[in-house]
Amino acid sequence: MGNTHASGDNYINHEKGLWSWLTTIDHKRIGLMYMIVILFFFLCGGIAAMLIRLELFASGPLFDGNTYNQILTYHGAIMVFMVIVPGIPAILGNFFLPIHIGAKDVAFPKLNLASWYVFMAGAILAISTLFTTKIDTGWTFYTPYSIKTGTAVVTMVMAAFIMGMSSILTGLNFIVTVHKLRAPGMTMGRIPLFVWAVYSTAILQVLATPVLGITLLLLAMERTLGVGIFDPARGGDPVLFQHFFWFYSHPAVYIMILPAMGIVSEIIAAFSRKTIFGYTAIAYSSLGIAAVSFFVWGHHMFVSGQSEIAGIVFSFLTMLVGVPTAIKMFNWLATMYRGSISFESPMLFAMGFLFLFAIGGVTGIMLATVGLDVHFHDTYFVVAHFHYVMVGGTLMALTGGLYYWFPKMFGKMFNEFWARISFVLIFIGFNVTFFPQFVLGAMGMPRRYADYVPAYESLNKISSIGAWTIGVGFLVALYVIIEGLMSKRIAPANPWGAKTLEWQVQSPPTHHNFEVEPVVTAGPYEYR
Amino acid sequence: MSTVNQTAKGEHHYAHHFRDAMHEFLTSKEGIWVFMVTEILMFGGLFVGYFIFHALYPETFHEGASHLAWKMGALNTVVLIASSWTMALSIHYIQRGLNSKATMCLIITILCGFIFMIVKYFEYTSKIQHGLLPGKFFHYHEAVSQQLPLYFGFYFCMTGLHGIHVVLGMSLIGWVLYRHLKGEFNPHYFTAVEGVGIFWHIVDLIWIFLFPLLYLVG
Amino acid sequence: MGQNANHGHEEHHIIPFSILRNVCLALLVLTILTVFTAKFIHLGVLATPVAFLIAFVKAMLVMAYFMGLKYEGNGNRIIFGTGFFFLAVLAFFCVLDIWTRLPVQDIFS
Amino acid sequence: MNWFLALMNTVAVNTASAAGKSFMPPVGTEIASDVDNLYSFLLWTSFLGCVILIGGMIFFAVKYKRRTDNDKTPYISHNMALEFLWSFIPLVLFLVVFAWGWKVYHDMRVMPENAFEIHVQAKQWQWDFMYKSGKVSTNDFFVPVGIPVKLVMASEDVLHSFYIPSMRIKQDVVPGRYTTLWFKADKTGDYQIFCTEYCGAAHSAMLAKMHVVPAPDFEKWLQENEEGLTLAQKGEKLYNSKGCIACHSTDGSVKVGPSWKGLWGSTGHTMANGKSVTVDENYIRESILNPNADIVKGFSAGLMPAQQGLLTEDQLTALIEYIKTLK
Repeated sequence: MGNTHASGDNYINHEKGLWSWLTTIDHKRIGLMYMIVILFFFLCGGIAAMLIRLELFASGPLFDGNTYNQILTYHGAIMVFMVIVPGIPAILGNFFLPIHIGAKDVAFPKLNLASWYVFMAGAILAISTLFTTKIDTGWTFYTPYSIKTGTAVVTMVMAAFIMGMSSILTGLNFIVTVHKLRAPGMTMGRIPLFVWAVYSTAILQVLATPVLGITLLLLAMERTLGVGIFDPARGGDPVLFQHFFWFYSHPAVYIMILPAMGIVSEIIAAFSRKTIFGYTAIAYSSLGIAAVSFFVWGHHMFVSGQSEIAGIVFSFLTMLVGVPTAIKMFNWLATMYRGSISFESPMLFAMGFLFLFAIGGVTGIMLATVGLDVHFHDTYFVVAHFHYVMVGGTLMALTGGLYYWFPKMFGKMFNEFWARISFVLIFIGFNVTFFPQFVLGAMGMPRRYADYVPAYESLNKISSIGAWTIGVGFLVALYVIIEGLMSKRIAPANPWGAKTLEWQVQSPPTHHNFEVEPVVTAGPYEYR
Repeated sequence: MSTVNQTAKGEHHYAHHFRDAMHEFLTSKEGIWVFMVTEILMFGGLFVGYFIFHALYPETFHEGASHLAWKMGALNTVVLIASSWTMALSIHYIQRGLNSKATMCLIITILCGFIFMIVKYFEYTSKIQHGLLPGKFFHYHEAVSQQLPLYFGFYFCMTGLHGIHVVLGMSLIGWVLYRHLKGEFNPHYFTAVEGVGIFWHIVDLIWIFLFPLLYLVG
Repeated sequence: MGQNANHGHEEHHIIPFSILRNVCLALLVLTILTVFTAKFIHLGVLATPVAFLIAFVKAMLVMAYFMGLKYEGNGNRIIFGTGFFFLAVLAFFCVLDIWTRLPVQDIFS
Repeated sequence: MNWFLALMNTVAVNTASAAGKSFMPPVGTEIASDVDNLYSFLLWTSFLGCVILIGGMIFFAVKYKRRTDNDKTPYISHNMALEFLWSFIPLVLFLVVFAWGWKVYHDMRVMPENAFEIHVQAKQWQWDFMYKSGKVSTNDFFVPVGIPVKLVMASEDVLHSFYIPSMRIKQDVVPGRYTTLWFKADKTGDYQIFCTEYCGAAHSAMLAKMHVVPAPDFEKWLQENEEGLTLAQKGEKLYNSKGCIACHSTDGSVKVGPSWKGLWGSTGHTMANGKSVTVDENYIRESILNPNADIVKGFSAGLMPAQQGLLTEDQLTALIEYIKTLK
């Protein structure tokens, strides 16, 4: 394995000045650049979430319907396209995927930088709609409402298209990197599970995003030329739009969750000081989830007017995707069995992930059950379910991952006490927010409602209070990161005693990651 | 910026994170192929829509096809096939070190692209004159089928997106030609030509399907 | 995947001129054939499948020789094939839905 | 399969009464009980699943807490038998759930013969119910108890979705085609109807009430006409039936449009273009017939459809009389 040289030179001080960052092709620096902008967009999306909960705190209107719809659209669009989809792959994937496989960089470093600029272009275009007519379609852009509404749909759709291109280029880079740049001895059976997860995600990004691209282009054409493919007034079919949209957007939820599962695999092995149980099963279940995710999108459309047969087929296939997910859950548990478990904040977040993802998973099975989903579809039950997966899963893992790798990325230690406080606030706040929403959904409260009938009021009040607790929790997490950056607590090369390659090099890593090309002779979790 | 390794001969150069020039070549080529997958899926979405609406409104698509100038379409097919051939030949000549022949091939490829776009221009202007336009701009008065605007929606979206790719491809070939004239390519290093070539063949490949589906069977 | 080492000393394969020329000629002949079958023979319902079949053969020729997939390793063939496979998935399920919806006459009792 | 489903049903019915149904709205039809049984089965198995996963995690976390920094952990890479079990058992369970869900869904989707057919027309933001007798009712949906009712639904503008929580049924209403739904109400009473497909500014106000009434009362309602009402009462009916209710409140709260409470006679009503008007008959008339000519400050143009040609003079008068009563 690679040697640790405690030289003063690292990727952060290798070159100096803003310009050296804006023109960098170092994957680690690009990862940090993504981190800065994605955390900023997360703040924007979070503010929208707080406003939504403010409106729903009490029955009766606070904002008018249009304003509320715009807030909810920005919350969805920002969180999906600008935070959760790029989040883990672009920040942690960029930073650690090459190091994990013993490479000096990704396959196409300049393309990697270009992806960042493309992403920024799309993101700025998306934000620019805030200063024009805004947008009120929901992040799903369902036709024909998105064709008829008088808001900046074309701009937003083009922004999503451009960010999609960035996503494709990142995915392409990772696929080729994993195929071609592994260090000698680093076989596919020895790459860390985080790499397997990001690799599966990359495949999804490359295969699914182009279809979103053409769908959004057609929607833009629909508004400018009235092409008619998705417009019933011109002989088109709005349900076909939903098919095209979910062909991307269902795999996209795995784009969001698979990398989170990768982080959890790393953290659980490291903090249990034990080799991962069922490496092969976890690795192939990532690929399996990725593949099967293309066959199940119709479960978003059980009551959309698609045929009964299609609904049943999609329900069946969706059940199949539950199996690899269950496999992962059991494998993580088995890894903890007879381990030597310590509870630093990354592990707390990983365990929080297991807790919340278990609930998100079982409610997913309820929603996949076609007869039951008829009642739950488009109610708060769905809202609660996907927040359990997207926030309870992805964001918990992202926060845990940032803590886990913080010493490696910056060479400093964060404040463990406040990190634990952030976990407690986020975890408790999360359950207080979203568990009542399951009940609201079962009671029949529809989603995307600016106002609700008084019967739903008390649970909504609880939910809003929980949401503000999460908000405080994430602000504390932000404080932990900033305080850690300013602090003088120097991190050792391997503070957690983990075994993967990134911990064998100095913190922070040098410009070229490895002084000598590492030669790999064993698997990634050799805790013997 | 990236450090570029220079070997003793000074002709193989490759970025620092690759083992050798061949490693870089194969890696780049795989990147191109992955990118081509995204092209297939993007155009594929349009084709899926085309098939569905063709099956729903067969008369519309038949009527629509009868308005297209199939002879021009056929001419463009021949032009693109020829250009694909010259593109493949340019790589063949660079690999054999026949640089001036390769230059000729690249120039002919770009010219074919121009011919294609000129023919397209005449086709488009004739459609526009007759009011055979997509959706809300459609104002052709002798339309039999009610969904004819939808057909022309498909026609303009599919050929339009393809046309954008032709222009993109021509610019890329222009860039490759410029580098070639500067003498950057040799039998051991021609990655950019190979990649742009694969892109250009994809453009040809898509037209091979567009032509019969839009112009002939309808 | 998995071909990460030891391709150091391979040489680039040069596709012979004659093969490229013959493929080009074949493509032109097939273009004439597709025009001929569509415009001068009345195939009726078979028209679309025949045109599509000819286009498919042409596409295979372009992919194999011009794009050089015939001379590539399996890796890139699998990558490119994956694209077509998932396109087929998209088409299959969209068609499955639309073709199994209730016809309008069955909606009204 | 059937005997198995029957068994599962018995299990579920027994557990359901305990806690499972607690969150679901009151049951209004037979299928709703089937849905609830499936739901309680899933709720209990899910609960069990979570206990195994989360409980196992907490148990391991406590039991295998790090003792010293030099703890040795065993090297266990995999165990085929275990891995097979925890793949296979969930798979079987998922397939059972799938089959059960399929059966319930199938019962929902198979339209009974000779059901009573009602047309539902959705538009931004109201529900019109059209009966074969020619009667049209807006946002008030009368159905007879105990008789299967089939809805044939269409939309005039964008997607909507017709949802009656108590019947556990929901179906998108798609412009350009018809979608269908059926149910048989078992109990008389009033039930909430929601629109559950996002449809714009007043999506959350696109509500309707279903009134399940005994068959004779239903027949009477079908024949009933509007004689014997005061002008203002007629106006109030129009307020509901023409969809004014979606955007204009009568209690002073601000929705998509200005509230009607205290509107009548108010002076100094400020317009977007800065001018100020007094609310009288002519102003209201103009605002209804040609709403975009003058927009009240703070509201958006283009949202209210012009009613020119859609309201008779009688109806206009009735509406104005109704507004006069809203002090």
